[in-house]
Amino acid sequence: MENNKAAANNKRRGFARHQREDMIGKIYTYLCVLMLIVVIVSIVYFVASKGLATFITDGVSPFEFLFGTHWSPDGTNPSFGALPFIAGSFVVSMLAALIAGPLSICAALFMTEIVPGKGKRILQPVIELLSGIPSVVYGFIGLTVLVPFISTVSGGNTLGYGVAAGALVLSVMILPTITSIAADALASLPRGMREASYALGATRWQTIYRVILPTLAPSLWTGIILGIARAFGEALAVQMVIGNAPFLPKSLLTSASTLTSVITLNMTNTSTGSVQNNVLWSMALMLLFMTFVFIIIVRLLQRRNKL
Amino acid sequence: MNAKTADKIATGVIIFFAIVIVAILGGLLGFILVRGLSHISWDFLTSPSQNFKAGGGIGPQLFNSLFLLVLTMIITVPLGLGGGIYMAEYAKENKITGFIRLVVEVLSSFPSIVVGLFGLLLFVNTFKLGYSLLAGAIALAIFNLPLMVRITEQSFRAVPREQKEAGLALGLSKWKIITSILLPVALPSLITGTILAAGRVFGEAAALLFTSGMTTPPLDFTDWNPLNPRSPINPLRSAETLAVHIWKVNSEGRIPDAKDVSAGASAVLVIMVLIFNLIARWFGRFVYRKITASKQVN
Amino acid sequence: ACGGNSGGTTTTEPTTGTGGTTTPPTTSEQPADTAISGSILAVGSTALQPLVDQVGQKFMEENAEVTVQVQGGGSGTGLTQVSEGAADIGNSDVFAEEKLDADKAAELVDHQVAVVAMATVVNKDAGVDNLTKQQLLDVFSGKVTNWSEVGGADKKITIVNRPSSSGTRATFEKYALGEKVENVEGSIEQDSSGTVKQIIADTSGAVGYLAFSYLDDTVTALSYDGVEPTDENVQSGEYPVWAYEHMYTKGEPEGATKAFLDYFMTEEVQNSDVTELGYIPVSSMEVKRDAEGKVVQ
Amino acid sequence: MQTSTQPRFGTEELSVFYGTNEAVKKINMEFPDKSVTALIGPSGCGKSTFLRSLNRMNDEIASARVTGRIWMDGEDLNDKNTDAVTLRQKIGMVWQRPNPFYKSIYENIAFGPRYHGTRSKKQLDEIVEQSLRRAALWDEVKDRLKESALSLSGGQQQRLCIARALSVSPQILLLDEPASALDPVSTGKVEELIIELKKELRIVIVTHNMQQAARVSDFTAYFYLGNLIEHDNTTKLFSNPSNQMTQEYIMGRFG
Amino acid sequence: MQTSTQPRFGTEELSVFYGTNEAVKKINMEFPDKSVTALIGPSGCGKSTFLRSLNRMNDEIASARVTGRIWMDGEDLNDKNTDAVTLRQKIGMVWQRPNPFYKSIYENIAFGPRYHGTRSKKQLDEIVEQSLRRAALWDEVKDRLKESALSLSGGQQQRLCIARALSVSPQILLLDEPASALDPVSTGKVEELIIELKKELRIVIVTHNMQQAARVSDFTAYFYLGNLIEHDNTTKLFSNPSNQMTQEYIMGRFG
Ligand SMILES: Nc1ncnc2c1ncn2[C@@H]1O[C@H](COP(=O)(O)OP(=O)(O)OP(=O)(O)O)[C@@H](O)[C@H]1O
Ligand SMILES: Nc1ncnc2c1ncn2[C@@H]1O[C@H](COP(=O)(O)OP(=O)(O)OP(=O)(O)O)[C@@H](O)[C@H]1O
Ligand SMILES: [Mg+2]
Ligand SMILES: [Mg+2]
Ligand SMILES: O=P([O-])([O-])[O-]
Repeated sequence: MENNKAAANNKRRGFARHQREDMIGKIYTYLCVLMLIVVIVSIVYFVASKGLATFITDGVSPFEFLFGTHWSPDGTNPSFGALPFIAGSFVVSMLAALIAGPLSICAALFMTEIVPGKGKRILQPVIELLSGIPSVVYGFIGLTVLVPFISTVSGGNTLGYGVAAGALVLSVMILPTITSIAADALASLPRGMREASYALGATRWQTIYRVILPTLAPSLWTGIILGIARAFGEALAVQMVIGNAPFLPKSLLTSASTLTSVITLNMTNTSTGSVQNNVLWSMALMLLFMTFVFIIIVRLLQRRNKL
Repeated sequence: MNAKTADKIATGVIIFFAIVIVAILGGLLGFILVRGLSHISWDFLTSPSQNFKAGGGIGPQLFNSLFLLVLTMIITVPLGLGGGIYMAEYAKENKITGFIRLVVEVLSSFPSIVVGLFGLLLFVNTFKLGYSLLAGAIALAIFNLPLMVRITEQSFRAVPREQKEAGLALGLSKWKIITSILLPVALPSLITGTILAAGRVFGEAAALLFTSGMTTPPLDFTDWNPLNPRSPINPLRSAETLAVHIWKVNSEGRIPDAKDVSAGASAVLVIMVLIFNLIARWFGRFVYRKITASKQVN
Repeated sequence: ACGGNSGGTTTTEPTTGTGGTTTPPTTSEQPADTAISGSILAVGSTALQPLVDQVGQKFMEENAEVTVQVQGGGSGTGLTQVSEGAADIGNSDVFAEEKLDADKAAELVDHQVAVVAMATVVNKDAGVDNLTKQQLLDVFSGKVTNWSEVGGADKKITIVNRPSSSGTRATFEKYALGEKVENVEGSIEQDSSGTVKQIIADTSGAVGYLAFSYLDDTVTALSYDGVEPTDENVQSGEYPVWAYEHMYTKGEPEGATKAFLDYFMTEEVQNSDVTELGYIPVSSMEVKRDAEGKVVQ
Repeated sequence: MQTSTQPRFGTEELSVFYGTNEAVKKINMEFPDKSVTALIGPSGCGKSTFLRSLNRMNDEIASARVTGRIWMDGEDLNDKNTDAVTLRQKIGMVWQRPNPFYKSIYENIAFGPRYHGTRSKKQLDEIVEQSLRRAALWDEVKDRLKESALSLSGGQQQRLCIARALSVSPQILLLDEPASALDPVSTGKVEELIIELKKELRIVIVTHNMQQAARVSDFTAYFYLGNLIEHDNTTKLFSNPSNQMTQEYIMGRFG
Repeated sequence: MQTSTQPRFGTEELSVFYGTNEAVKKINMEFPDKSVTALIGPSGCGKSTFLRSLNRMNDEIASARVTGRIWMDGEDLNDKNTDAVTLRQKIGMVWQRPNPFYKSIYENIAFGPRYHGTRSKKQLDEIVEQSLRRAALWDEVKDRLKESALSLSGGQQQRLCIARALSVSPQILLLDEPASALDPVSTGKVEELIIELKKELRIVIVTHNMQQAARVSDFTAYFYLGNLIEHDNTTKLFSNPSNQMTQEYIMGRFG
């Protein structure tokens, strides 16, 4: 009775109550999603329009930008070779992944395979805290501990600033990224797969090495790629320890630069619209572009993922 | 090598690396706290910073970090909730959803410095907000949004499907089910996730260099009118946060005690992150218990 | 560029003159009943920021109705923002002509509020205390890699640079080296003068350049062509490695902004705050320079 | 089953597709009032899918597509103009695993009626008591209505779910293996409850336990691979099935 | 069962705890050679837990603790000095849901023997063929050995898993509801296979389908709440159980 009356009431106003509610819900959530799309489109649009101005308005050759090794934007004969920075970004992030990758996968294995349950209880908070430590704090520790340490280890021949310091700081920063993705992948492996291997009389390492790792390879690579992506885009911690000399990274102990470090150092000292400023935006565009590349790689890997 | 020896060695190596990681964290925390705690005092936490003399504090920076966090959350939470609810409850498995998923994924992988630069271009320059808390909050919100969407989506997806069906079977509208049945169940993990995300926002610096700026005007903590330029809560004033301060004193600043100030500020940042972690866990559990009236955790 | 610059210089001159001759501070020239009010936004050079900050606070204490907001952001940002009208004052370590297009620079009025001088700095073990211009150039361009080659100890030279967009570096290259030099392999770039000093103090054979305000006995400051890096030598024009600190306005300043800039040029500020922060008062300079670096007196 | 006779509740050529896979195939079936119809068949034969299509629950599964008609009082429930939300109020449902809301016992029951417009505390109290009584749970919980529903035992939770379904006065009750996660004692209680409830409404129950089907139902339908193989009086179907496959199944040859 | 008689394979006072919850309670049981023993009982009664403890699979579950003894040829398998890895080779296992490795069909089978030292391609080929033949799968897959095991149907996958278990020549086979996720035809094949295999080895099978137990097993054990209620000859247990609870269960009063 009561219900019918309420329903009738609702009907009279055109929409039933639940239809009105659902309309509100839809409008709200759709708007939020629209917002996301607007944000990303405008980031890409604005960064691209500034970044391409270097080549379109200022007439810098994209070839020089991408492959030139000579960086001297303020020189009498300005040249805009950003290869040292592009290479620097790649080298430090790859090195970081090289260090963090095996460590992270071991950590994930420790959590799910070696000491299931307890291992997770120990390492999970550790990983979360590591990922919670702000990047400037990593940079600061790198600056005060790592850089002098590297300098001492090199016998005082170098300042300690350089690729090695950058890569080490980054490796700790991306450790949590890779570990948590690897741990999630391991946890998603059907329990039966592991047991089937054990039931055949395989040892734990054989199971890990022959069954688990091959099966999860795409997911583990995903973790590593996302770790590289994170390292590639990290700015301040690297800038604080890498030394920032605009040269191709030639050895672990020499100072080099990354795309992000050049941007942070020079963005505010150059005036908007100048070619020195625009070329920094081109580097930001490069960062954006690489983000897309990393995502595409991750997508391809996921397609290969059979789980 | 026989299989069992290999097993033992491999196990040993894995355990060793796990210990290394724990040691790294221990070392980091130990260093930050030992180095920093001695420098932390009430005075350090409340007095203004110095630009060229030793002995400055981090009062305004600490306030800025917290206030910026609040502003950011005010922007992100409603947007992220909406987006996450869309992904969990409205999105059909089609191309559009695939595209939106890609958008979230890409957005969450954007380097924060790029988000900061975008903020500089659009909010600081084009919208003429200047280096301001508002511009910083919007940049951080963009930085945090994909995470919030993901947290919301996961929290909602973790709610047993049967809850939703039970609501449907009673003839409830979808929106009512979302807000009154699913949301309370999702709330604990939503809160935990949000607080953890907040911790990340708290320590972010790269996105802020170009948006909220690297300076704080002299603040008058007795003036709470948001329209006054010296009011701490004026959203249009520039604001250097704790994380930015650490970066600045190390790479641009001229104070002689830069190392001490950074150590103290780092310790404060890390302690805040620890507190965020603990609160997140505790509060999530607390809400869960409230909602289910059960003692079971998780 | 010349026209814009000369306009800038002429506007400063009368102000400097006033500061030099009239003792009462500019503020008291204002009729008491029309107290100045308004808000001033000064953006730009991080090097100049502490000074403007400090003077701004004093100015606010004297004029309760005025708020002065000072933001960093770098010289480039300052010039851009003032030129776009987003800030009232653009603080810069360099002449606007060096960072902006000529037509944009021409719209700006220069207010030179202080002079900052730089010294070449080496680690104490380098064993040198004077370098000629050519030697310095050889060191920073990598032609010379050991201090013994310029009369010092047998130590490898390590260069600590500032970023290419830094004002300090621009000044150093322009007035000490006479030309832009490329980074040398093995050198590093640091954006913080404090860090530069630290590294030079700690690293055997290291060399860099610092504003006078940073000098202390942890490092050795070198003479340049036999001239010691002192305030007096800068003022007399003998020591050439110095630059103005500029505060630009778009067009002639008005109201509170004008009052603030005038205040900046008073003896009260020039002889206390400016010197206190390690700058040299503009009024004490016996020489002047234009944007091209030509000495005009 | 012809449309002209307008059965009070039944399906006509009802098919359900998941993507291109036809999980339920052109089912024609009628559910008489005040009776229990049991759906039996091996795992994956489409029992749940069919049951869920009766109250348009499959609308919520993106890949599911339902064709055919579901008649109720001359209205086609499967028509896209029929409002699914409103009709679900008339057709209650209970699942295999008890799924109480994460709310108090009281709120679990009061939630639906309140949404549908009953605001007065007194009326709500009444509905809660009524529904719990009908689900034979009142005596066990009347002193702890404010406690969380999750604090109840599995069997109690399941009866609470039945009470919740009853709270909005449905005319039809759909039960999907309501007792298969319960212990013997709770199973017994739920079975009694079903027999009690059928005096007032129409019940459709999916079960994998043939003895249970035999105990509680008036009619039984045997499904296999999405097809309705046999639908008959329960006694008849179990004692003397007309189809060979039905016979094999109830004799336990497979499943 | 006394230890002095040294049963060829059986348990003595075997208990399994998950944390403090005793899921399996002091089971004494013997599994005669060349026979099938079926474990039946309602959901959650501990059948799987008991089965998994027989090849020390519960070692892998952190919270699980197994007490008591498992005798095999006079050796206590549950002794912590007994190497679990070696013994598992002698005791094969197959689960409810087929769980082939994400590798080729060939690799799935060749995998175990290769671990255990068989390297020669020829020998491996032989083992693969042998095992697939014994699992009655050879004819269906012999032309696609290089394809992914995931491309097989559910029933084929399950037989592949049996073949995989056979590849390392176990003496005992543990099956946990091996057919309950399969269609009737596949179920029939698996059942035939079990009857075939018992000629060579000892089989323990968990099933929730009593008819299946009756069809394939020689002995049946009824579990309830972790206790072994009755263990007897299958025909005897189904026709004339000595325990009231067994009777109720097999008559379908609950479960
Ligand atoms: N959401 C879904 N998406 C795709 N296919 C589904 C979905 N749900 C069920 N199916 C498929 O539809 C068929 C019928 O499933 P349904 O759940 O209706 O069977 P059932 O008779 O209830 O089985 P059970 O006794 O195991 O509950 C099965 O093949 C199943 O795999
Ligand atoms: N990993 C585990 N951790 C804790 N408790 C468990 C675990 N596995 C099973 N249990 C508990 O042990 C008891 C026995 O479970 P088990 O899986 O052996 O039952 P089962 O007879 O095989 O049931 P089913 O027929 O449903 O497979 C149950 O109460 C179950 O909840
Ligand atoms: Mg079902
Ligand atoms: Mg089981
Ligand atoms: O004054 P600078 O920081 O630009 O050298």
